[in-house]
Amino acid sequence: MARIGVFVCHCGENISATVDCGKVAETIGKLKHVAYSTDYKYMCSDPGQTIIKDAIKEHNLTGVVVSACSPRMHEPTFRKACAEGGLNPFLCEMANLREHCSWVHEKNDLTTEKAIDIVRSQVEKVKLNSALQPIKVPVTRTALVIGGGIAGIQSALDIANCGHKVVMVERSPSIGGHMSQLSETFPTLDCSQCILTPRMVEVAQHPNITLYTYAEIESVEGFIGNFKVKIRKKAKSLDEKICTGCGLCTTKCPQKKIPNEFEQGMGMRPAIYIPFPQAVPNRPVIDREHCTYYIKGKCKVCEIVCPTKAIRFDQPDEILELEIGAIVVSTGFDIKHADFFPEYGYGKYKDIIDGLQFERLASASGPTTGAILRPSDGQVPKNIVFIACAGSRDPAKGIAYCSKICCMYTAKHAMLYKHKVHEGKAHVFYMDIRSGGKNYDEFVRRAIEEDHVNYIRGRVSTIYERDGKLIVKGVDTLLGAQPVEIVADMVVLATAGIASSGAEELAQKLHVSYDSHKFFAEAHPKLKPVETNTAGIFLAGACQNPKDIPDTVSQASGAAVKVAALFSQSELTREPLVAAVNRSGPPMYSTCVGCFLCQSVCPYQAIEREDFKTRDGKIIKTVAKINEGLCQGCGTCVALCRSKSIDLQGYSNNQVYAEVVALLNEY
Amino acid sequence: MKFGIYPGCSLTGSARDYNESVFALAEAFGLEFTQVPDWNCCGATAAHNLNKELSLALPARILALAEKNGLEEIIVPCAACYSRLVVTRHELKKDPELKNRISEVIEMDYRGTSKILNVIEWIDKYITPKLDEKLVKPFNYKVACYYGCLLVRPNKVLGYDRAEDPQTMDIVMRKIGAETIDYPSKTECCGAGLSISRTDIVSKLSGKIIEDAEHRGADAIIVACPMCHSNLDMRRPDINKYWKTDFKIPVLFVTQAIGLAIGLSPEKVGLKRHFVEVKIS
Amino acid sequence: MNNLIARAKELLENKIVQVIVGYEAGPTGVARPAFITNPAKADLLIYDERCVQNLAVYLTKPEVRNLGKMAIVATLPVMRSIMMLISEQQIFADNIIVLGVSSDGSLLDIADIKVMQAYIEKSDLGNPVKDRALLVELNKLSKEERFAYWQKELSKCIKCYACRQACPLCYCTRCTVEVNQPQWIPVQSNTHGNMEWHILRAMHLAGRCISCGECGRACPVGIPCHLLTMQLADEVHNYFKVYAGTSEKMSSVLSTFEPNDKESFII
Amino acid sequence: MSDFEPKVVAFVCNWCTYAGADLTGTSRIKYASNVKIIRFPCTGRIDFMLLLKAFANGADGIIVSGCHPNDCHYTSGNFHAKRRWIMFKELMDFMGVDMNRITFSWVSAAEGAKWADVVNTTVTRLREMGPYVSYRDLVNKSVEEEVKNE
Repeated sequence: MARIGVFVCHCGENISATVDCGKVAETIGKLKHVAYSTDYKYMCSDPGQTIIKDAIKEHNLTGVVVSACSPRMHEPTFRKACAEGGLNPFLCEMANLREHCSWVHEKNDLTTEKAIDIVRSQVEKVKLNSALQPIKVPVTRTALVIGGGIAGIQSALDIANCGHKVVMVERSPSIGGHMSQLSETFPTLDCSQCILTPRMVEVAQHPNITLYTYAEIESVEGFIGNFKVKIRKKAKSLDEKICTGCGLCTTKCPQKKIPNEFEQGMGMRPAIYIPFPQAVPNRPVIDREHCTYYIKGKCKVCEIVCPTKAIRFDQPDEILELEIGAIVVSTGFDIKHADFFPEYGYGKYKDIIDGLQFERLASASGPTTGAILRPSDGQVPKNIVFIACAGSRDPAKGIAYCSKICCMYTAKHAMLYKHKVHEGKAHVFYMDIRSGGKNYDEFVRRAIEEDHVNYIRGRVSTIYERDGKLIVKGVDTLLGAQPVEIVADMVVLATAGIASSGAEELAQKLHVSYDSHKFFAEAHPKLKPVETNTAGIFLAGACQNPKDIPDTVSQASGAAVKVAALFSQSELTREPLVAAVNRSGPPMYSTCVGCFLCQSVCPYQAIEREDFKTRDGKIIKTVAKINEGLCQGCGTCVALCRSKSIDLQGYSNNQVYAEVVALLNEY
Repeated sequence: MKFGIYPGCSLTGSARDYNESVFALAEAFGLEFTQVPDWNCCGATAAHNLNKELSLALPARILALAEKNGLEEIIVPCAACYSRLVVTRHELKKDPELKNRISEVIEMDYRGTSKILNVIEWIDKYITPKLDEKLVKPFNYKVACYYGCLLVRPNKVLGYDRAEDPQTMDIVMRKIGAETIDYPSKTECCGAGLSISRTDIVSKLSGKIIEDAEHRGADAIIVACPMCHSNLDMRRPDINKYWKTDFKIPVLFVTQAIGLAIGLSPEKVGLKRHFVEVKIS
Repeated sequence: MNNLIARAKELLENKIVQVIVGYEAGPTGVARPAFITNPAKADLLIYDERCVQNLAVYLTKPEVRNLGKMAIVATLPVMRSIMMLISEQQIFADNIIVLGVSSDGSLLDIADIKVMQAYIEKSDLGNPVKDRALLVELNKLSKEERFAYWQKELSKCIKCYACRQACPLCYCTRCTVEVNQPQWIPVQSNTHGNMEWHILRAMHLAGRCISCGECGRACPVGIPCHLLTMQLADEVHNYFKVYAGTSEKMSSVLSTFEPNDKESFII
Repeated sequence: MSDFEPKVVAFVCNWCTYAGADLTGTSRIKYASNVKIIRFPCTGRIDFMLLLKAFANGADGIIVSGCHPNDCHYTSGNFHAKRRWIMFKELMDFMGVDMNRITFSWVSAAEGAKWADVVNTTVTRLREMGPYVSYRDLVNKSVEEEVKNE
């Protein structure tokens, strides 16, 4: 027999000015099953809460309706008060008399009547509430970091330094990512390698970090705290334990004409290679696609020269299965290349390069050891044009977003050029200069004022070659849209940052949503920028959208904290407002008929299959089962289920039905 | 298969050379045309500046006539006519209500079933496959392929070739033995219809196109549009006067070049009608 | 038909299947479902214009299932039902052999699901012609006239649930009408309750109905209740450009979405 | 009829429209008191049968409202709801149930003013339409039918 207590709050005069609170309490008090009904000036105050706690004990209440403000405001407050009064907190409901009644209506009888209706519907609802216990989910305290760029490195180190195990997976042969390709970094112009390589080494040596390079994610199953991840370790074709990384094989490999990925195609590498001298791990891999042995069946020069006999041509890929508690996705970004731009010659002009290629040219470890030389003939360009927003902010090219980093690195490029080629002329075409960030605008001003970089506000319509020079045709919108023509030796396009290749496939494996540009989607653009909509999977860095290094590192640390917080307890506690598929004894087991249409509506992949079997293992029936760890309680499956076999705690069919009836009928 | 041809005004007037070369090619390859009966003006550049419905009704009538006469494909050698016909088909396809209105205006049922081919599409489909066997006199010249504006733009509507640095004509020319140069002026404006009213502007713009071709060592400019041809060829004296130059580079229709390569006589493909002399070695 | 009998015999004799689900002539000459397990009895099978029932309804019935692997005489609606049942994981493609029959009664060679899919895809998937005409007529009426029409029709309903039993896709072991916590549908047969039942049924078949019309045929009091689900089948095609039962991988219209689904009534 | 006040039930999601209605309150924007709100976690949770139940229990009109497309707290509940309402609306139209009695809307947590507007427009429209006699008659008649049968 239900014994409901109703507590009507005046909220000072916020409610009582238009609603006759006394009358509400009195009318509701006459309802069947209402054991106690009262009104009070400030229900949320300490004495107010005491009234509730005392009444729970005194009247042996089985449910409480606090008729006050919005539950979005004070539901946690009153649920806590009920718990302190000895009542299960989920047996407390709120009737919203302030935001939805007293504040939006005039003072009259109708308003008070509406208030009574609202309270009554909550009384009817709370009668059907069940005492719920928070859900406990065990947590495996090992994190997986996907991608070994600066974002992944930062996250992995932060998590590992909190004392948790980390597995890092990187698909290329070395960690380091794009940052390892950069020459110098804005706005301080410190050498990228100098600040990055110590961290790469730290990752390799950290006792809590297991590093798998040349490896990819095969599949991900499970849920927060309990992921089961399969990793494919691609065959490096050598025994890493024996290999000393002497590099002799890489110098003797007869195949030397493979475009070097690390040098953005501006240099060549052999088929057995270490991507760059500071690579971590500093061990070569054989690129089977280009290796003569794998193509023609003979060669094996590397095997012959290897002093430790570490080459293993028949090494297979290896699949590892790991138990993981949380995942940080830090797969980074790619950039569009010059061939994306019809108006700039579809990539046919050698001296039109992209920003990353310029980084390699400017890098002391690059193909020109830091000299700015144009690719076509190795001459020092006397006149260089930088084009910002190449592809970005251009809906016609399908990329409406700002790539964020280009304004800054273009200023840096122009500056680096001027520092190296003093007599040279640098021009920058830009749409707007977006230099928000600590010391960023000062940096751009320095390029313009101290290094005399010629900034032209306008777009470049076309570039073509004539007599070995690049004719850059653009417009200067600050000079009344005057056409500008620059005869350049080299052009650098600050091309749009795009999602890393394979991002879509990975997102699908992780069941994480992504936007139309294949960037991973955050759970909330402002308040949950690090979380994804799949609990336990977090984002770091440019896999979410193009970001500079400081932003990437900050977010990576943010993601690490989320993981550390999750790992701070051995069990995870969740609100029990989740869906459940009913169960009964044999032979029914459940009224669920196993059509699994609910599976496709669930945004969280929370619906699993459960088989009921005979003793000899024959399947009698397969029905749906909600994974409480994943369910977020939206209830879309509940409304879809034809046989009404799924119900949602806190918003059960019975409860909402009772609410509708109670709102419309006086008793 | 019954082909239609829509000659438009220029092929029967100022671009008879073009017309002759198209028919000469067709004859050489055993292809027959039926002229769209009772055809009218495509509206060209004038109509769509004045009245949108008129600019759609004129080409729609041509297309409806083609459909009515069972012409599944019509070749439209003039790039301007081609553009108007394709744009009309596009506009009427996306707006059924407009289509009905236009059908009422032209008092004919327009369905949009006839396929519209520009001259290069036609060559690609019917000439190229048999070109090798007929090639007797490879066109051993360095050529600048000039596409002009209407053959490839608006790219979203035409969906033909690349908007910047188109390639289809280059590919055809290479097939008959020509060397095509990297030519950034391919789609620059020739001045088009300003030919009559502002010859000075045409002289300036077309002059740049010619200069670029000569500068890059081309022996000839190849075109597929009668307007481009008349501006680059007929206006040559004005151009040379404007720029104080003496450009001598000839301008050939792509059909003329192919005709020569398969051994047709210069007269047969209308070369004698040009203003700038075409010297054949 | 002889082909059908021969094929049925062969399947039973070679123990490829244990039961053939088809039609036979009843004592009064009316076609009725036949469940043939003995090859000698395969001669009883008929297929002609009398055979209109959607036999797919038996595929999910435990009594039939327990007989073992089956072959089923399948017209287009049956094939589409089979697709739906596979996509909703009620039956498995490996457990069933489809003895397809074309509209002129000849035996089709349906080797596997892919062949069946190809056959379905090239068929007319709209509602049956006579029902199309009825729908057009009803849609011409005013809202009030339609309300009155359905009230009149539905007042006849005796809640026997034959419409549900006859439908191959109403395979739930517990129907919403049997839920009494809360009592979604009034137990009694009265116009209001009948109407809610038919709304519920139509909504549960939205995007799933394959337009066989079996529900309407089964109704003992002649309510054209199939028009409700057929109207929705039309709307499903209007809005989402799909027909139900065309692929084994099909996901139901109401359990999927496209972000740019168009509607004009949400403000 | 002139002093007829329709009973309106609003089925709203917790994250957008419920919060939006909270904002209407905090902004002290006044609207008709005819409407009473039922909170759901998501529009995806709203069972079409509940709408019928509201009519059967005497509602003259209904508002169904949730997050704008792409704004769903659960990413896709509102998209599923949208499809459900498309089907429901077409079925109701076909059966002659007056869909002018149901307002479907997207009201975000920031659209306090829009919520007031949605309510007021709906209530004004329903005042003109009068009580939903035809549906209620159906229920009443059904009760009579039963009495007769018994």
